[in-house]
This record gives sequence, structure tokens and C-alpha cells, in this order.
Amino acid sequence: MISNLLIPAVLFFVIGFFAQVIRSDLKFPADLAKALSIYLLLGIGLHGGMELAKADFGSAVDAVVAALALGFLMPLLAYVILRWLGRIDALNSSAIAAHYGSVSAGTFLTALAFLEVQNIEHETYPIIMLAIMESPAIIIGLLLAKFSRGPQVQNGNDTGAKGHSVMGELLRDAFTNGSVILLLGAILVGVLATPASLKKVLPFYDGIFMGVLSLFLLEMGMEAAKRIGEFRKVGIFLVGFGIAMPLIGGTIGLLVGHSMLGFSVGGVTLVAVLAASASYIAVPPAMRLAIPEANPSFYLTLSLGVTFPFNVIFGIPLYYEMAQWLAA
Amino acid sequence: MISNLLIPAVLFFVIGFFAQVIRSDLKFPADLAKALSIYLLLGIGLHGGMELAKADFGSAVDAVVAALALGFLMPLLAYVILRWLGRIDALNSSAIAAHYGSVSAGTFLTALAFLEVQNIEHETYPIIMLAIMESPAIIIGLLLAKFSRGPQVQNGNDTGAKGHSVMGELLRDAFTNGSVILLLGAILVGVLATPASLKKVLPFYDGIFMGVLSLFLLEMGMEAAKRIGEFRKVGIFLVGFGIAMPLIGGTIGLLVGHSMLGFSVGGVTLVAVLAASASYIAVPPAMRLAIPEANPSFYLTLSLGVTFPFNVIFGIPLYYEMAQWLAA
Amino acid sequence: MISNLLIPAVLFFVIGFFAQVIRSDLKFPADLAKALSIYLLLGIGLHGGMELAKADFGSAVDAVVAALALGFLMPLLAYVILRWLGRIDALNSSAIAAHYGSVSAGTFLTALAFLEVQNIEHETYPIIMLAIMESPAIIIGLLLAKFSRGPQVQNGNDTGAKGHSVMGELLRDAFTNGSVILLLGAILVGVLATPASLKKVLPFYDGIFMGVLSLFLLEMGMEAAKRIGEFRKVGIFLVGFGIAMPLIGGTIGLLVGHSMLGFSVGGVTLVAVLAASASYIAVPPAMRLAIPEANPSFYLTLSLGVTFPFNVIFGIPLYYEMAQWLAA
Amino acid sequence: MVKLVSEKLIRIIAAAELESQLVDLSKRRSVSGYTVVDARGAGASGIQPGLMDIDSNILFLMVVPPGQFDEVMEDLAKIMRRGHHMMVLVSDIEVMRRKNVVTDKPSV
Amino acid sequence: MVKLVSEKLIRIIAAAELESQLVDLSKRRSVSGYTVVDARGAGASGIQPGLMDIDSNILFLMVVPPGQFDEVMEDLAKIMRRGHHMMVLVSDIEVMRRKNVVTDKPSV
Amino acid sequence: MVKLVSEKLIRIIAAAELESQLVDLSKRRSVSGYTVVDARGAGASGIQPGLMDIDSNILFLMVVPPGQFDEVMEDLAKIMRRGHHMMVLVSDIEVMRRKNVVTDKPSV
Ligand SMILES: Nc1ncnc2c1ncn2[C@@H]1O[C@H](COP(=O)(O)O)[C@@H](O)[C@H]1O
Ligand SMILES: Nc1ncnc2c1ncn2[C@@H]1O[C@H](COP(=O)(O)O)[C@@H](O)[C@H]1O
Ligand SMILES: Nc1ncnc2c1ncn2[C@@H]1O[C@H](COP(=O)(O)O)[C@@H](O)[C@H]1O
Ligand code: NA
Ligand code: NA
Ligand code: NA
Repeated sequence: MISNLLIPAVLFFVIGFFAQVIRSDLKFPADLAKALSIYLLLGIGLHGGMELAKADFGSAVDAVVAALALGFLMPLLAYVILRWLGRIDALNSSAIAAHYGSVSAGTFLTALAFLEVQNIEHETYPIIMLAIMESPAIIIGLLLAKFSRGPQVQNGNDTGAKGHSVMGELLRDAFTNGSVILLLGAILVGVLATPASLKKVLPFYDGIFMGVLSLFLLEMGMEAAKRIGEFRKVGIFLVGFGIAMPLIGGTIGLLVGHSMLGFSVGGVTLVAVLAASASYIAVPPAMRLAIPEANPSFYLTLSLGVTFPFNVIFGIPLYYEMAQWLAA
Repeated sequence: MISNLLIPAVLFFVIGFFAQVIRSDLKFPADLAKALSIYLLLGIGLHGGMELAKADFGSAVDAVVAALALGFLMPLLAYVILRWLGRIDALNSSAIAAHYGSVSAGTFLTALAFLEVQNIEHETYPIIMLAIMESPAIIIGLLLAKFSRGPQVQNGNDTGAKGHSVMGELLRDAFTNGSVILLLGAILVGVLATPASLKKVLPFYDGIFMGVLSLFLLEMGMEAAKRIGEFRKVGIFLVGFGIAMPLIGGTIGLLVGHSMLGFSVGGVTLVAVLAASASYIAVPPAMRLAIPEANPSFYLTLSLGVTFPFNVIFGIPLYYEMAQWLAA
Repeated sequence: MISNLLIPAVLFFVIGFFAQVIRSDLKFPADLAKALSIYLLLGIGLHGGMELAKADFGSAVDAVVAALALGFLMPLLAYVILRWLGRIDALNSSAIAAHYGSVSAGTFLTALAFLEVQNIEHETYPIIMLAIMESPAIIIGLLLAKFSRGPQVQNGNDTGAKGHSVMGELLRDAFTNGSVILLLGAILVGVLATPASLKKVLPFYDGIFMGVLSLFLLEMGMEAAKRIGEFRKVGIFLVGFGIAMPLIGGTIGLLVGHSMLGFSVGGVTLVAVLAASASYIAVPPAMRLAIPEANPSFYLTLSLGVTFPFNVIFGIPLYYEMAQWLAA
Repeated sequence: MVKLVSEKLIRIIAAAELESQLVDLSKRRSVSGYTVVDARGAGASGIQPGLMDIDSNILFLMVVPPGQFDEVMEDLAKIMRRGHHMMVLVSDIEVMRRKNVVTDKPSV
Repeated sequence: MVKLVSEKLIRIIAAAELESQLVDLSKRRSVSGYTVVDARGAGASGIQPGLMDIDSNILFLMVVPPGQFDEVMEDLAKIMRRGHHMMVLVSDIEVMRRKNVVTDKPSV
Repeated sequence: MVKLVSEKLIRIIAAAELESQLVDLSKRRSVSGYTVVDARGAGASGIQPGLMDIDSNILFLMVVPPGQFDEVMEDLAKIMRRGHHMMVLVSDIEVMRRKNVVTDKPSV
């Protein structure tokens, strides 16, 4: 864990967090924060696409299947825990659960930085898994919500202003989310563009990537700490869930990465991070639109204020150690 | 054309366009978009200035004369087509025509990327032409509008709030436009600064340039697609004009580049792009202030929604092939 | 001075200034401007931290002591001049004085660029001094204001809405200012992070640094020129003060750097810049909160509109020449 | 003196995700246009610091003539009934539009 | 027709530095929320071009029921009396909130 | 209770290019200040997505005492008569300014 804390990205996260906790007047320009997100998604996608172009087809299919399985099963597991253990109402449970089926790109990138700084090799399929996991999670969230609303509400409420099915529209939203488009689009560019032309853009998307990531984590630290004030509203059970769920997910991810995919220690660590982390990109807007009755304060606090910092500080080095232990 | 489509910049343009067409919720932060424009103008200007410093004076003068000629003649040609063929009213015709006398920096840069990726040599004078062509186009637009308003309106309306001539003020605006200042300023820096000091700033203005350009084209793709909804308002004649005019301009540019300037295939392609493209930088604000009666929806839709995508996808590779054919 | 004017950073400053003076419609996106500030503070801090990690402890302590001395004494000197020579009221004098105890990061970075372009060696302690000088200046400003308000006001006004001491809260603000956190935080990262992990972020924080700085100075040129309109409001004495004070401060800084710290010509120049420049980062917000009765137009015009341009254009080469003369 | 027309100003504070629905609404109801400003804030549904697309608000402005007012409000209520958090502020306003000051026919 | 409730809209134009004090005020007085928009401008205390944290303004919006109005205004006056430059604009407003259109109990 | 003064709030929605003309107008008519917010939108003159300088709107706010109101409106009408698209919204407003709450002479 010490080595993790000595990466600039993680240190910057701590500084951002700290600045907010001591109520510094440090401000992060909104459009810079949004620009960093766009850049990182494009950078990771491009990288993934270039790797995919030289990837082995069979292994890629395996990774996609694993991603779909994780994306569908993790939210169901989360839902059961929230409903039966936490007695959280059905709609809030659905919305929160969906987040845990998906992935936090920031956590994933921090894990990449963690591995790269230590020169630990890793497979690149997890990048493709990252792109795939948003959509199933959203679909499960929608189905859970539909299921909990019951049949009569469907008739009254399920037709949008334009007259056609709201469910269809929401599904469409799940696949046309801006972040998913950026990620898939950049993967496509990485696959299609000629190597000579890619080389021209890499100083931007690759050369300065790790530095930009560290700036992004400064902002995420502030963002996480801002959510602490909401802990009381969210309640102790949910905060605890935000720590327990990544541990459960991480363990499942380790097993999937090791046994099902047969990845190296680095690759297993990344799969664990995929399973352990909670989306703050594509799932929240989808849930806001699809389950407006759920309180965004709950799922955003859990995803950004609890699970994200937990994974960045404690989770990543822990999953890595467990991956080493599995491999031994 | 295939090779053109495999450049990241063009692929990103397509992705941005596509995202908007499928109504993705992808958002591009406003200040990032504006920052990219500033950066690209400074980068291209700096590059141009450094080349100008070692340029041959005679050839530079030739290029400037050609740029002025294109800047003055293209709008006149466009005006005649709009008025007599399209029966568009005089003020809207003036405003639209002015755009075609000027240049789209984004199209020009995409053409540069297109050439560089294929290692095609090109003269650097077109960069200087780019900086020069905004102002004449604006002046012609002003004169056309003045002419179409007739003499009596001049007396009643042509005096600004401060009492002095509105015409003079508008001319001043044409030369003090922010983008023109950035471009000319950066050229000046490229010419004046010591080589040692320029070397320090090149990793930023040159090293990551092509990558930043690709991000900019993602935004321009979204921007172009947003304008499609205005096609009905603009009408079929104008949409057709937005495709025909670059073809006419491109042909004229090819001839100017080949016969008058004697450029290589790469250089001729760039001159064709200068003539074929329509400004979305300095001319629109000048027209909004100078011909407020004209509908911005017309000229912005044509420039950003029709001519820009046409040139990026079809025009550039076409002009290049024609340049090769001319050279052969 | 000529060599100074041929650095891109300074040339860009002149262009930004000029654009504003001729009333160009050039706009600088707000969030880009703020992003540049954040980036530059992190970059300079990281650089400073990495140097500090290999620094000699004794010399570092000397530099810190010198910084504290300058930070405390310069505002007192400024206050005396403003009160007795300029007959400026006590609260405005306190607020203005505090700015001159602190440092302009932009001026400091321009001086760094000036030295680096000419391959002039310099000590790195001044970077640490930069981080330290904001806080003492703020404290002196607070004390001067407290002193001029007199005792009875303290009772009536000195308790904040939350009931505890306003003075304590303001002091807290002085140390938790966002820029101070960024600078100190980045220094910490530079000291703590492993060399291997720092190497990954340097292409961003170091490789493109000088280019980003030049873009920042473009904005600062606009910012400075915008303040010229306020000169009449500010009055001739204060405008003169904004030029005289950096000359006085620069001289003091030269002596401190040369005699007390024994720095090289490059290092002495930097200390002179520290003493000569006026804060536009941490001190203005602190003064706005602590001395709301003072007119921000006064201190911002002096810091951004007078002293900053004076130092960038004339001050830096002048202090450098004086440092050479001292060394000879 | 210039002629002013009485209209209704409808201001909607909502999560940024709702922007496209509000634009659609304005088109469906043939409102002459709309204006959007980026915002941040806090309320019952938590803090919206405005740093990411997922935690930003917008301030959406529509000026509508009295005749269109009821149907627009009904549409907004419908969105709220689906569960969406938003705040709708209504005020009376006097508007100066181009068509009321320009005597000759505008070209657009 | 939808039900509208009469409330007060308090708009504060101030230097960005005052944002946290205004947020604190809204919490202390249990206002249901607030909305902030970045702004620039000029006035007696100089130009605020909005390019740096130190020269930016904000537009701070609070909708308060008539019962809370006086105490919030008194707090704002207190800040002003400490010397702070700000402009407070008050207007009457009709508000449509979720609780007035949603009949069944909302889940949050 | 704090003292409020009745004034007029003039809000102008216009293309960003008009900002400098509006600033000039406010200076010429000695308005005490102005506030600007970046905006996007759509209307008869097309969409203004706000991504480039050429397709952005602004929301320009001026608070004017009743005495200055007519001349400012007349100037705005003049700009409109030159053909410029803008929307001018006027409302009555109660203002709390520093000079009304601070008893002792402010230092600026
Ligand atoms: N009393 C209020 N005054 C101003 N804005 C508010 C108020 N309450 C809520 N808001 C805004 O409306 C958004 C959604 O509110 P809520 O549904 O209460 O979470 C918040 O993020 C605020 O921007
Ligand atoms: N008459 C006005 N109309 C609109 N905004 C104003 C007016 N006067 C001042 N402001 C705003 O309030 C801020 C502070 O004003 P002042 O205290 O006069 O410097 C300015 O920066 C403007 O944004
Ligand atoms: N009904 C409306 N409500 C709110 N804003 C409007 C309305 N109509 C126009 N606007 C704004 O005014 C700008 C110019 O309008 P127009 O002149 O109709 O193109 C648009 O870009 C919108 O931001
Ligand atoms: Na997960
Ligand atoms: Na052209
Ligand atoms: Na100083």
C-alpha cells in the first residue's frame, strides 16, 4: 500500500481530498474537470483499440463474455444485499445496484498507473471489458426498477411525451451515453486508423496521459470529499455497503480474472478493479432519467464519496496483493 | 478518400457527427471547445512564422497577392450565384458570400494532417495566406451590404451611437477580430523569437498538435451535426450551394496554386482547400455585427453544417487527387 | 531587455496586451484561464519538490528565513509609503501593502523562462520561497487592518456569524488558500513520489510547461490591459507606487539574494523578482474577505495592471543586469 | 417610448440530464426559443457541484406568451410527476422584442 | 391546472470569494437549497472579468418561503455591514415544486 | 428590517458579439454596473450551442433606477432597429445595496 501512496496520481487525490476537508477555497474549473474526463476516455480507448487490433480473437471473446457476466451479475448481487440486508426501498436499491455492475474509469486508470510505475505486465483485454460493462449494468438497473414498480404503473407512466415506449427510450440512452460513445469511438479509431497516423496523435493521447490523470485525480479527491457531508443523509448501512461491496466485487473479479480468463497478476488485478469499482460516468445519468424517484444523493455519495476513495487508497494495492497470492 | 478516412482527426469528426445524429447525450464543455480553437490558431501561426522567417521574399509576396485575389473574388462570385441563381435577398447573400471568401482553419488543418500522415511535402506559404484571407472577405461583405442597402439608408442608419461612422468601426472590427490577432500574433512570435526560446515552447505547440486537432474535430463533428436540424429552414438551394461552392472554389484554388504560384502537389492541395472552405471564425461575428438583418442561421448552417463536413470527408482527398492530376 | 522581449512568453504577453488595447474582440475562456493557473502552480511545485528532495538542508532553511523576512518586511515598508507619502486611508493601504509582501507566480515563471532560454544557471530554493511568501504577507495585512480599525470595532464586528473569532478564521483562510495548497501539495508530491512514478508525469508537467506558460501570459496581457481603464480611478500616486515599489523591492531582493543567501546571478535575479512582484493569487481573495472595506479596484489594478506588466517587460532584464553587476 | 409586451418567464432549475427533454418540450409546444445557463447548487437530491456531467445543473429559461403558458406548465408538471427533481419559477415580465421596435418587415 | 406557490426569489451578485459564506448562510437558515451561476461584470469595486478566481463574480439564487425571508435578508445585510460589496435583488415569484404536483409520497 | 429600494431589472439575451456594445451603452448611460453570464439557446436566428465564440449567447443584466430606465430602453431599441436579434426582459425588483445598510460612510 505504501508504494501505491507514492504514485503522483494517488498523492494528488489525497491533496484534493485534504484541501476540501480543511475547507480550502481551492476551486476546480467545471469545464476543465469535464475536459479531463473526455481526454482520459479517449486516451484509454485509443490505447485499447490499438491493442485490440493486434489481439487474439479467442481471448478477446472470453474477456467480453466475462465482462457481460460481471455486468449482469454484480448488480443483482448488490440489489439482493441492499433489499434484504439493508431494507432499502426497491427503487433506490435498483439505482444503487446498477452502479456496482459498472466500472469507475478513474479507479481503473489509477490501477493502470499503479501497475505501470512498478513495471508489472498486464493484459489489455480489461480495457475492452471497461467499455462493455456500462451497458449491461444499466439494463439490469432498468429491469429491476420496472420489476419493482409493478405492472399497473407501467400503463400509467411508461409512455413518454412522444407517445412511444419510455423503456425503449431508456435502453437507447444506455447505449448512446456520451462516455460509452467516446470510449467505443476511440477504440474504433485505435483499430481502424493507420499506424503512421496514430503515431502523430500519440504524443497527446499517450505522452502526457499519466500527468493528466494525476490532475484528474486531484479533482476527484475534491469531489469525493465534498460528498462526506452527505454521509449522515445516506446512513451508516449504505456507507458500509460502499466499502463491503468493492471487497466482494474485487474477490469475484479476482476469481474471474484468474480462473476463467487465466490472466497474469497484472491482468487479474485489473479485472478485480473492474468488478470492485462503481460507475460515476454512464450509470448515474441513466439512473437519473430512468429511476427519477431514486435519490441521486444516495448513489452519487456511494460511488464518488465512499467506493472511489476506498478503491484508490486501499483497494488497488489489496487486490494486487491478493492477485499475487492467487498466482503463487 | 479511404486513406483520408483512416486519419484519427477525420475519424473523430465522424464519431462526433455520429454521436449527435443518434442523439447521444455527449456534451463538449464550451470552454474546452474555445480553448482548442485558440490553441490551434496559435500553433498554426507559430509554425507559419517560423517558416516565414526562412522564406523567400518573392514567393511570399506572390502568395499574399494570390490570397488577396481569392479573398476579394470568391465572395463576389458567391454573391452573384446566390442573387441571380438562388434569388436570395441581398443582405443574406452578402453575409453568406463573405464566408466563402475566407477560410476554415479546421479544414485547412485537417488537410495538413492528411498530407503529413502520407509524408507529402507542401509549401508553407498557404499558412500565411490563411491569415490574410479573413479580412478581404469581410471588406467585400461590408461593401456588398452597403451597396444593397442603398444610399438613403446610409444617412439614417450609418452613424453609430458614438457619432462616428459605423462603416469605419466595422472595418476596424474586421482587422481586430480575435482570431486574426491570434494568427498574426503567433506568426509574429514565430518570426521574432529566438530559435532557442522557440524550441522550449514547441513540445506544447507542435508535439501535441495533431492530437489536439483530433479532439477539436470531434467537437466540430458534433457542431456540424447539430446544424442538420436547420437544413429545412435554410432550404434546398442553399444546402446545394454549400456543396457546389467548395467545388467551384476548390477548382479555382487548384488553378491558382498550380499555374499562378507553381506549388507542388501538396501546396496546390492546400491552396484549393483555402479557396474551397468557408470561414467559421472571423467572418461570422463580423457579419453578425455588420449585417444584423441577415439570418445567422443561414450562414452558420452553410459554413459549419454543409461545407465543413463536405470538405473534411470528400473535398480534401478530391482536391488532392485533382492536384496530382494537374501535376501529371 | 531586447533578449527578454524575444522570448515567446513575453511576446505573447505583449500580443494579449495589444489585442485588448486596440479593443479586439479576442476572448479568453474563463475556465481555460483558471486551468492554466492550476497547471502552472502544480508544475512549478512539482519541480520545486523534486529539487528540494536533493537539496542541502542548511541552505533550504536560510532560504525559508529570507522568504519569511521579505514576506513580513515588504508589506510594512509598502504600508509606510502608502500612508505617509500617499496619504492613502489605512484600510486600503493595508490591503495594497499585503500584495507587495507576496509574489506573482506569473512574473516568477517568466523570469525562469528568461534565465532558461539563455542557459543561465540558478538555485532552486527561490521556488520554495515562492510557496512560503504568500502567508506572512496576508498575516501582516490582517494585523495592519486590525490595528487601523482600532479596539472598539473589534468588539462589535470581530465575531463571525458562527460566533467564533473572525480573526482566527481569516488566518485560517490565509493558510488554506487554494493556490497555497496547490503549490505546497505539488512540492510534497515532488518530494515524496518515487522517481520512477514522477518520470511518468513529467511529460505533462515539465515537457509542455514553457508552452503553456506562454499561453498563460497571453491571457495575463489581456488581463493587464483591461485594468488600464481603471488608472484614472486609482490615481497617479498609486500608479507611480506600482512602478516604484517593484524597484525598491527588487533592490532589496538583490541584496538579500546576494549578501544573505550568497546565490549565483540567476538565483539572485529570482530573489529580486520575488521581492519585486505583487501577488495576484492568494493575497487578493484574502484581502477581499478580511478587509472588505478596501476597494479591490485599487489593489487589483496595481498588482495586475501596473506592477505585473512593469516587471515582465522592464523589471526582469533590469534585475538580471543588476545581479550581474553585483556579482562582478 | 418603446413598446413592451407582457409575457411569462418560466425558469427551470434541473439536473443537466434533463436539458434535452426541456428542449423537446419547447419545440413540441412551439415556444419561440429558449436559453440555457450552466449552474451548480444543492437541494433535497444532494449537492450538484457542477464538475462532472453527472452532477451539474442547468437554468433553463423560456419566455412564453400568456396563451401558451398553461400547456407548457402542464408538460413540466408531467415531467415532475414521473419523479424528476426540478424547480419551476414563474414570473410576469415585460418583453421588448425586435418585431415591436422594427417597423419595416425584417428579412428573416 | 398546476398549483403554484408564492415565494421570494433572492438573487445575490457578489465576488466569487463570498460563495462559501452564502452557502453557509443558506444552511444555517435551513433554506431548502441554492443555485449558483458563474458571472462577470463591473461596478463600483472595479471590473470583474472572470478570468481568475480573484476577479470572478457569482450569481447566487435562493428561493425562500415568505416566512424565512426576513431572517435571510437580515443575515445578508450583516455581511454587507462588514463591508462586503454585493447586490441583493428580491422579487416575488410563483413556484412549482415536486411536492405540489406529485400526489403520492415521493420516496426521498 | 432592511431597507429595499425599487428598481428595474433589465435582462438582455443576445449573441456574445454584442457584449461590448452593451457594456458601452451601460457606461454611456452611467449605469452603476452590469453583470454578464454565458448562455446558449435557440430562437428565430438559429441554434446557439455555445461551443464557439461565434455561436454563443450572453445574459446581460443591468439594474437601473426608474429615472434611468427610459433612456436605457431607448438605446436598446436603437440597437434592435439596426437589425440585431436580442430579447429584452424587464421586471420590477427590490434591491438591497450596500449604501442602504451601511450607516457610516464607506471608504470607497
Ligand atoms: N430553495 C432553493 N433555492 C434555489 N435553488 C434551489 C432551491 N432548492 C433547490 N434548488 C436547486 O434545485 C436543484 C434541485 O433541487 P432538489 O430537487 O431540492 O435537490 C438543486 O441542485 C438546486 O440547484
Ligand atoms: N447596476 C448594476 N446592474 C447589474 N449588476 C451590477 C450593477 N452594479 C453592480 N453590479 C454587479 O455587482 C458586482 C459588484 O458591484 P460593485 O459593488 O458596485 O462593484 C459587479 O461586479 C457587477 O457584477
Ligand atoms: N422564447 C424564448 N425564451 C427564452 N429565450 C429565448 C426565446 N426566444 C429566443 N431566446 C433567446 O434569444 C436568442 C436569440 O433569439 P432569436 O433572435 O429568436 O434567434 C436565442 O438564441 C435564445 O437564447
Ligand atoms: Na463494478
Ligand atoms: Na474560401
Ligand atoms: Na513581493
